[in-house]
Amino acid sequence: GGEGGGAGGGELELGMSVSTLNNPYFVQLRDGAQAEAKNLGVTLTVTDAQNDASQQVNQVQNFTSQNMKAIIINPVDSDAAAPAVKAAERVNIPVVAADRGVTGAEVAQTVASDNVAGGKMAAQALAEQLGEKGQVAVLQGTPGTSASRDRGQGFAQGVAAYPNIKVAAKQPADFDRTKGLDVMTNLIQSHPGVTGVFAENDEMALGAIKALGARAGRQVKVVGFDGTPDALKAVRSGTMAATVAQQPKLLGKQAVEAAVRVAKGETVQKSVAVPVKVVTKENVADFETS
Amino acid sequence: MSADVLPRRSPAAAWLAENGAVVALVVLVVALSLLSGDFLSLTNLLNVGVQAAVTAILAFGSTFVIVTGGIDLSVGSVAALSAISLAWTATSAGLPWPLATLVSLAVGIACGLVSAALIAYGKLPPFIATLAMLGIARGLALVVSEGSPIAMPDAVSELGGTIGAYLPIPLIVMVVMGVIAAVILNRTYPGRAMYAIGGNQEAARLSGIKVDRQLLITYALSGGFAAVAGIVLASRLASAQPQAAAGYELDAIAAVVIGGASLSGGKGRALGTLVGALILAVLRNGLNLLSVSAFWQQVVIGVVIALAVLVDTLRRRGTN
Amino acid sequence: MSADVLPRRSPAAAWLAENGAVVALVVLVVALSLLSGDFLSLTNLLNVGVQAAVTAILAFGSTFVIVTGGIDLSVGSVAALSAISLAWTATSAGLPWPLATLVSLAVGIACGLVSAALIAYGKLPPFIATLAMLGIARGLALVVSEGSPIAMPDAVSELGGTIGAYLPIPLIVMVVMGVIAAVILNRTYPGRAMYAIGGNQEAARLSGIKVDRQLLITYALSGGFAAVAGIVLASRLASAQPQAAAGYELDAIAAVVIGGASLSGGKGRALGTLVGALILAVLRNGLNLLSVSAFWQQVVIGVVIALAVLVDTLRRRGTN
Amino acid sequence: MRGKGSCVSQEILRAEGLRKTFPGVVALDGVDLSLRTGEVHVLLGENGAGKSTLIKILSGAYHPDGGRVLMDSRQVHIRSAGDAQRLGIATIYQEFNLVPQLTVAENLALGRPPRRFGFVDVRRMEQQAGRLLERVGVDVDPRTPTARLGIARMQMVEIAKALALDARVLIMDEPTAVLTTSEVARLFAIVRQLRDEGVAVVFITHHLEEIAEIGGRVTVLRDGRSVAEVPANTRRDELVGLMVGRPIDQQYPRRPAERGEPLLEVRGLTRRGVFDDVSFEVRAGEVVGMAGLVGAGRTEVARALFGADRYDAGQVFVRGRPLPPGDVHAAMEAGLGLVPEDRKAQGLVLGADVAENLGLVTMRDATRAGFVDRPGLRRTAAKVAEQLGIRMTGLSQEVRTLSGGNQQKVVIGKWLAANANVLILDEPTRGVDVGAKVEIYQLVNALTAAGDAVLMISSDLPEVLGMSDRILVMARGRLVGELPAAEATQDAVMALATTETSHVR
Ligand SMILES: Nc1ncnc2c1ncn2[C@@H]1O[C@H](COP(=O)(O)OP(=O)(O)OP(=O)(O)O)[C@@H](O)[C@H]1O
Ligand SMILES: Nc1ncnc2c1ncn2[C@@H]1O[C@H](COP(=O)(O)OP(=O)(O)OP(=O)(O)O)[C@@H](O)[C@H]1O
Ligand SMILES: O[C@@H]1[C@H](O)[C@H](O)CO[C@H]1O
Ligand SMILES: [Mg+2]
Ligand SMILES: [Mg+2]
Repeated sequence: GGEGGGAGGGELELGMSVSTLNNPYFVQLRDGAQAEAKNLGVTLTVTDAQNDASQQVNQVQNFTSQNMKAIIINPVDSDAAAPAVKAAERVNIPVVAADRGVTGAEVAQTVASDNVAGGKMAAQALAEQLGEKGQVAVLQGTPGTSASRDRGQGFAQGVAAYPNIKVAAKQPADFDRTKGLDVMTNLIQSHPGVTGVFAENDEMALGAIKALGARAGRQVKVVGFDGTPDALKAVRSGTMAATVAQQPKLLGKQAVEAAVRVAKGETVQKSVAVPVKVVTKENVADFETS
Repeated sequence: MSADVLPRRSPAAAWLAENGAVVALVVLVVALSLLSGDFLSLTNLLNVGVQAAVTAILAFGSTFVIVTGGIDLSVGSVAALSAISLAWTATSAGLPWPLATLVSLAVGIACGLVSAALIAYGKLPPFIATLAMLGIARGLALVVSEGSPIAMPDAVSELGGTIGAYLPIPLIVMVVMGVIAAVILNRTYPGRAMYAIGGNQEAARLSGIKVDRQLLITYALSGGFAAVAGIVLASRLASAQPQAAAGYELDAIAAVVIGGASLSGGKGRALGTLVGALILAVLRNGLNLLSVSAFWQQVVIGVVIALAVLVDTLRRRGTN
Repeated sequence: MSADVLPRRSPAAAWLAENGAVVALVVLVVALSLLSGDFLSLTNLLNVGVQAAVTAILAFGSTFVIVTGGIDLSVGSVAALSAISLAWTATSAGLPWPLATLVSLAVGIACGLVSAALIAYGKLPPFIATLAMLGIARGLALVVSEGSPIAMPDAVSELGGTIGAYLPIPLIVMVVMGVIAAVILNRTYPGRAMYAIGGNQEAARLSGIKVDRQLLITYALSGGFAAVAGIVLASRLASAQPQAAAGYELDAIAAVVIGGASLSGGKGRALGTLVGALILAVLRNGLNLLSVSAFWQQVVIGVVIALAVLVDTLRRRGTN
Repeated sequence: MRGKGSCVSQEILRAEGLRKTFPGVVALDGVDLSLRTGEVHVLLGENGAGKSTLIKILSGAYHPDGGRVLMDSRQVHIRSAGDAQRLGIATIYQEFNLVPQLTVAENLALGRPPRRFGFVDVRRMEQQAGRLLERVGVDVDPRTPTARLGIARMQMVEIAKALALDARVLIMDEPTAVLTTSEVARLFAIVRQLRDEGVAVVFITHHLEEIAEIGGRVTVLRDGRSVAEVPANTRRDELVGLMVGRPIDQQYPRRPAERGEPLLEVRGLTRRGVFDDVSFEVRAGEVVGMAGLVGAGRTEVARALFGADRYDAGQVFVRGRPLPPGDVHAAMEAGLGLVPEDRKAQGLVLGADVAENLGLVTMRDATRAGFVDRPGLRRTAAKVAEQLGIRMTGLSQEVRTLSGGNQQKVVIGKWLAANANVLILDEPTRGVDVGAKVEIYQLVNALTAAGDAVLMISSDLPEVLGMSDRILVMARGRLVGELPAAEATQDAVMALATTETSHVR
C-alpha cells in the first residue's frame, strides 16, 4: 500500500461507478474504497448503476463531464463496460476496473477476484464436505449476469473432477435471499436426496439455509460465495459449510489506491488478483475482523 | 317488470363465473399434479401457501387501491422500509419489539398517506405519486440500513415459523389479512366508498362521499398491508433487507388483475386476489419442481399467466 | 345558442398550458446550472440527450399505447430481445447487418402484435398481456443468447457513436423517432384512431373504426420503437445484453405521464413524452454531477418526480 | 322539393321477428318493423321496452339472436358499424358517442377523416365541420375540445355527425331529450327536409306531442314485442294505452302545497364568466321551476349552490344558516340534494348494480361503527325500485345494462331514500316515459306536501309550466325574471329567456 506520492492529494477527485448497492457485497466494496479515499485525502464520488450496464455508461460519461482525474468502474457487465472505458480514454481519464474485468478495452489496472476460479474452489470445498459423493443443487444468480455465468462455469469445471458428485438441479434465485429460500424449499420437495448446495452468492445461500432449517450444516452442506458478514456468522455457527470469500473491502481499497496513482501519472501493474479464499469454520476468525 | 326472466344460474355457477381465475388455478394444480409427483403433497401445498403469502398480502393492499381506480407501485419498497424500520428501531434504537412493530406499521401507513396526499390534494396521477414513493421508500430503506441487512428481533422472527410442527404462520397471516381485506371491502363504509370512487368518482362526490378522505384511507391501508408483508418477509429470513421485495409491485398488481379486478376501477375482490397470488406461487413452485431451466422459466411464466387469464375471459364470453 | 367561447389564449401560453412539464424541465435545468458548474457545458448537455435517448424512444412507443388507454410493460424486454436478435443473426447466423437489423425490427413488431392479439382478440387486459410478454421476451433473449452478451456488428455499433466529433447519433435517432411519433399521432388515421379509442372506445367502434386492427397497429408500433431503442442501447454498449433495459418500462411510462398523458387514455403527445424523458435524464445526470450519495439519489429522484408533476398540476389549476 | 304526399314511398328496410336476449332478460321477442323512404317512423314504448336494442341491431352494434333484416327486399347481415354505414344507415344513439378529448371537427369526422397523401387533412376536416355545424345551427369553433360543450350542444354535434354520412336511413334515439324548444324546432326542420329528400327516419321520443308534429307512422313496442303500428295522428290517450296498457288521466298532476318558511336562499351568487348575481329563494312546500335556453347557466348555478363547483361571490343559506362553499357533504348535511343533469357522468356508478347505486347517498346513514348495513340498504332499494317501477332483472343488475330511462329513475331514486329537504332536480325526466314521469311528479307532490321544497330545472317547458308554483327564467348567466304559475305561458317564458342582457360569458 503506502501513501502513493504524498503531498497535493487534497484536490484530487475520483469517480466510482458501482454495479449495484442492492447487495451487501458491493456496499462493502464501496466502504473499503471510501475508507481508503479518506485515508489518502482524495474526494471519491460513488454512483450506483443499479445493475444496468447503460446507466453505468451514463455515469462514467458524467464523470468525464466533471473532469474526474480517474475513474473506478465496477462493471455491471464486463463486455458492456468497454464503451464507457473507451469514452473515458478519449478524454485521457484513466480507468481502474474493480471486482470484474473489462473485456474489449484497456484499463489501467484490474483489481479483481476471479469468479471462475472461485467457482472451482467452491466445487472443491463442497466436494470435501460431502466426502466426494452425493447429489448437489445449484442456486443460480440472476440469469445473464457475468458473476452467475462465471461462477456457474467454474463450479461445473470443478465438480467434473468428482465423478460421484451429481448436479441434481439447477434453478435461478436471482442473487436474492427470499428467492433462495423459496426455490430451495421447492427443490427439497422434488430432490429430497440432495446433500449439497452451491449458491452463487451468500444471500441465496442464507435463504437456502433458512429453507433447510435444522438440516443445514448437518445432512445438507451449503456453500456460498462472497463472504458477507451474515455469511461469516453462518459459517461460524456451522449452518453454512463454507463460503468463497471475496475481499470486497480490500478490492475497494486497492482500486482507490491504484486510481490515485494513475491519476498522478504513475504507472501501475496491469492486474492485481485479490485472492478469493475458502472460508470454513476453521479459518473464519481470520475474516471476521477485516 | 317483464316476465321474461331467464332461469337463474345456480349460486355455485354464478360464483365461478365471477371468480374465473379459480378455474385457471384448478387447471394449473391438476396439470402440475400430473407432471410432478412431488406437487400434491401436504408439505408442498403448505409451501406454496407460504410462498404466496407476501405477494398475497401486498396484493390485498393493492386491491383497495385498484378498486378505487388507482395503482400503487410503492408496495415493495414500502414493505422493505417497514421491515427495516422494525429491525432498526428494535436493534439500534433498542425499542422493545412490540413497539418496534407498531413503528413499522406506522411507517407503512405514513408512506401510504403521503402518496394519497399527493394524489388527493396534489392531483398527481397515482402512477406518478406512487412511483415517487417507490424511489423514496427504497432510498430511505437503504439509508437507514446503510445498505446491509439488519437482524430481526427473535420474537418477531417467530412469525416466519410454524405453529406446531406444520402450520406455517405466514399462511395464517395471509388468511387473516385476506379476511380483513374482504370485510373492509364488502362491509365497511370505506370499502363501499372505494367501489363508488373507482366506478365513478364524480358520482361518488356528488353523492356526498368525501373522496379525498377515502383516498387517504385507501392508500393508508395499502401502506399498512405492505408493512405487514414486509414484516412477514423479514421474519421468514430472520433479517430485514433493504433490497427486499424489489419489483414485487408488478406481482401484486398482476395478482389483483388475474383475480378479476379492472385497472380502471370499481371492480375487485379479496378472494380473487388470493387466487391470483396463488396462481403465481403455484406456477413458480411447479417450475422449480419440474426443474425447468433458468432461461425458459420466464418464458413459461409469461405464457401461463396469459393462458390463465385467457381461460377466464374466453369462458366469460362463452356464458354471455 | 350564443358565441359562448372564452377568449382564446395566445398560442405560446396555450402551448405552455398543455405542456406543463416544460416548466418543470426549465426549473430543473436552471437549478442544476446554479448548483453545478459542470452541468451547463455543451458536452454535458449532449450527454444528457444521449442518456435520455433510449428511454425517450421506448416512451414514444409507449405513448401510442397509453393514448389508446392501454399500457405496455414489455418494452424493456422487447428492446433486449430485439437487440439480441440483431447480434445473434449477424454473428451466429452470419446475416449481413442490414438484414439482421430488419430481423430485429420484425422481432420487436412481432412481440407487439402478439400482445395486441391477446388484448384485441383474447380480451386480456393490456397489463396482463404485456406482463406476459415481458417475461416471454426476456426469457427468449436469455435462451437465444444463452445468457451471455453478444457483440454487435461493428457497422451497427456506429449508431452508438457521433457524427463528426460531437454530434451523438443516439440523439439524432431520438429526435427522428420523436418526429415520426408526433406525425403518426397528429396526422395519420391510426394516430387519430388511437385518441378516439382511448377517449371512448365504444364511440370509436360505433363510428366504424376497426378497434381491433388499430390496436394491432398501436402495439406493433410500440414493439417497433422498442426494437429501435434496443438497437441504440446495444450500439452504445457495442454489445447486446440479455438483461438490458430491465425495468425500463416504468421509466418509459413515467416519461409519458410526466409529459402530460393520462393512463386512462385519450391524451398524450410526443413532445410531452420527450420532455418527460429529458426530465428523468437531467435529474439522474444532475444528481451524479452533484455527487449525491447513491442511497439518497433514489429518494431525491422520487421527490423531484413528484414535484415536477406537482408544479404542472398546480399551475394548471391556477390557470383554470 | 317533393311534397309529402306526392312522394312514391317504398319500403327500404324491414325487420322481421327480431329477437335479442341478454343474460337474464329478453330485450326483444319478435319485433317487426317496416320502414319506407320519405317517412318519419316513430318508435314508441315504455322505458325498457326495447327501442334502443332494436335500433342497435339495425346499426350493427348488436347481433340479433333471431329474426332477419332486409334492405331493399334483400336480406342483409349488419355485423359492424362499418357495415351499417356502407348500407347507408346512420345512427344517433341515446347515449353520446363522442370522444370528449377530441375536437368537435374530429368527432364529426370520426372514423373517416379526410386524408391527403395518407395524412389527415385537418384544414379540410375543419371546413367540413364548419359547414355541418352551420347546418344544424350550432355556433361553435370546430377546434373546440368536445368536452367543453354543454350536453345540448353535444347532442347537436351528434346530430351533425349523423347528417355527415348522407344516409338513406337515419335513426335517432331520443334526440330531443336534452334539447330546448328552439333547438327542437331547428332539428325538426332538418328532419322534414331529409324526409322530403326521401330519407327514411326512425325517431324515438318520450315527448308524445312531438309525434303528431313530425311523425308519419308509429310502431309501438311493449315488453320487447311490437304490439301495434298506427298513424301518427292517433289520439294521445290511445297511444298511451297501447304503450303503457293503462290510461293516464293527468300529465301534470301538480297539487300545490301550503307555503312555509324559506328553506333555500341564494344571494348574489356569482362565478365570473358563468353566472352573475343570482338571488332567489325556495320556500317549504314550493316547487320552483327554472327555465332558460341551453347554456343559460342553470346547471352551473345548481352545482355551485350544492357545493359541487366553486363560486366567486355570494352566499347560500339553508334554513337561514350559511353553507360553506364547495362542500357537497355540508350541503347534504344541511338537507340539500341534487339530481344532476348528466346521469352517466355524474349520477351513476355504471359498473355497480342497482342496489348499490340506489344506496349511494344513504350509505353514510346506514353505517354503524364503520360497518354498512347492506341488507338494510337493499331493502330500501327494493322499495324505491318498486315505487319508481324500475324495469330490471333484479337489484343485482348492472346499471350499465338498464335502459336509458330506467337509469334516470335510479338517479332520482337514490335521493328519494335520503330525505332531502330541498331537492334540486336538473332535467329530472329526461328520457323517462310518460307513465314514469307521472310517478316522478307524484313524488314531487308528496315531498312538497310534507313541507319539503323542490327546485326543478328543466328544458321541457310544458313540464316546468305544469309542475311549478313559480318559474325563474335565466338567460346568459343572469336571472332575468320570475313568473307566478298563473301567468306563465310558453310565450312569456320564451320572451324572457331570449332577453338580451349583457353577457357574463
Ligand atoms: N347489455 C345489456 N345487458 C343486459 N340487459 C340489457 C342490456 N342492454 C339492454 N338491456 C335490457 O334490455 C331491455 C331493453 O332495453 P332498451 O335499452 O332497448 O330499452 P328502451 O326501450 O330503449 O328504453 P328507454 O326508453 O329507457 O331508453 C331493458 O330491460 C334493459 O335492461
Ligand atoms: N365559453 C365557452 N366555451 C366552451 N363551452 C362553453 C362556454 N360557455 C359555456 N360553455 C358550455 O356550455 C354549457 C352551458 O350549458 P349548460 O347545459 O351547462 O347550461 P344550462 O343552463 O344548464 O342549460 P341546459 O340545462 O339546458 O343544458 C357549459 O356546461 C359549458 O360546457
Ligand atoms: O460479485 C457479486 C456478488 O457475488 C453478489 O453477491 C452478486 O453479484 C455479483 O456480481
Ligand atoms: Mg333507449
Ligand atoms: Mg343544464
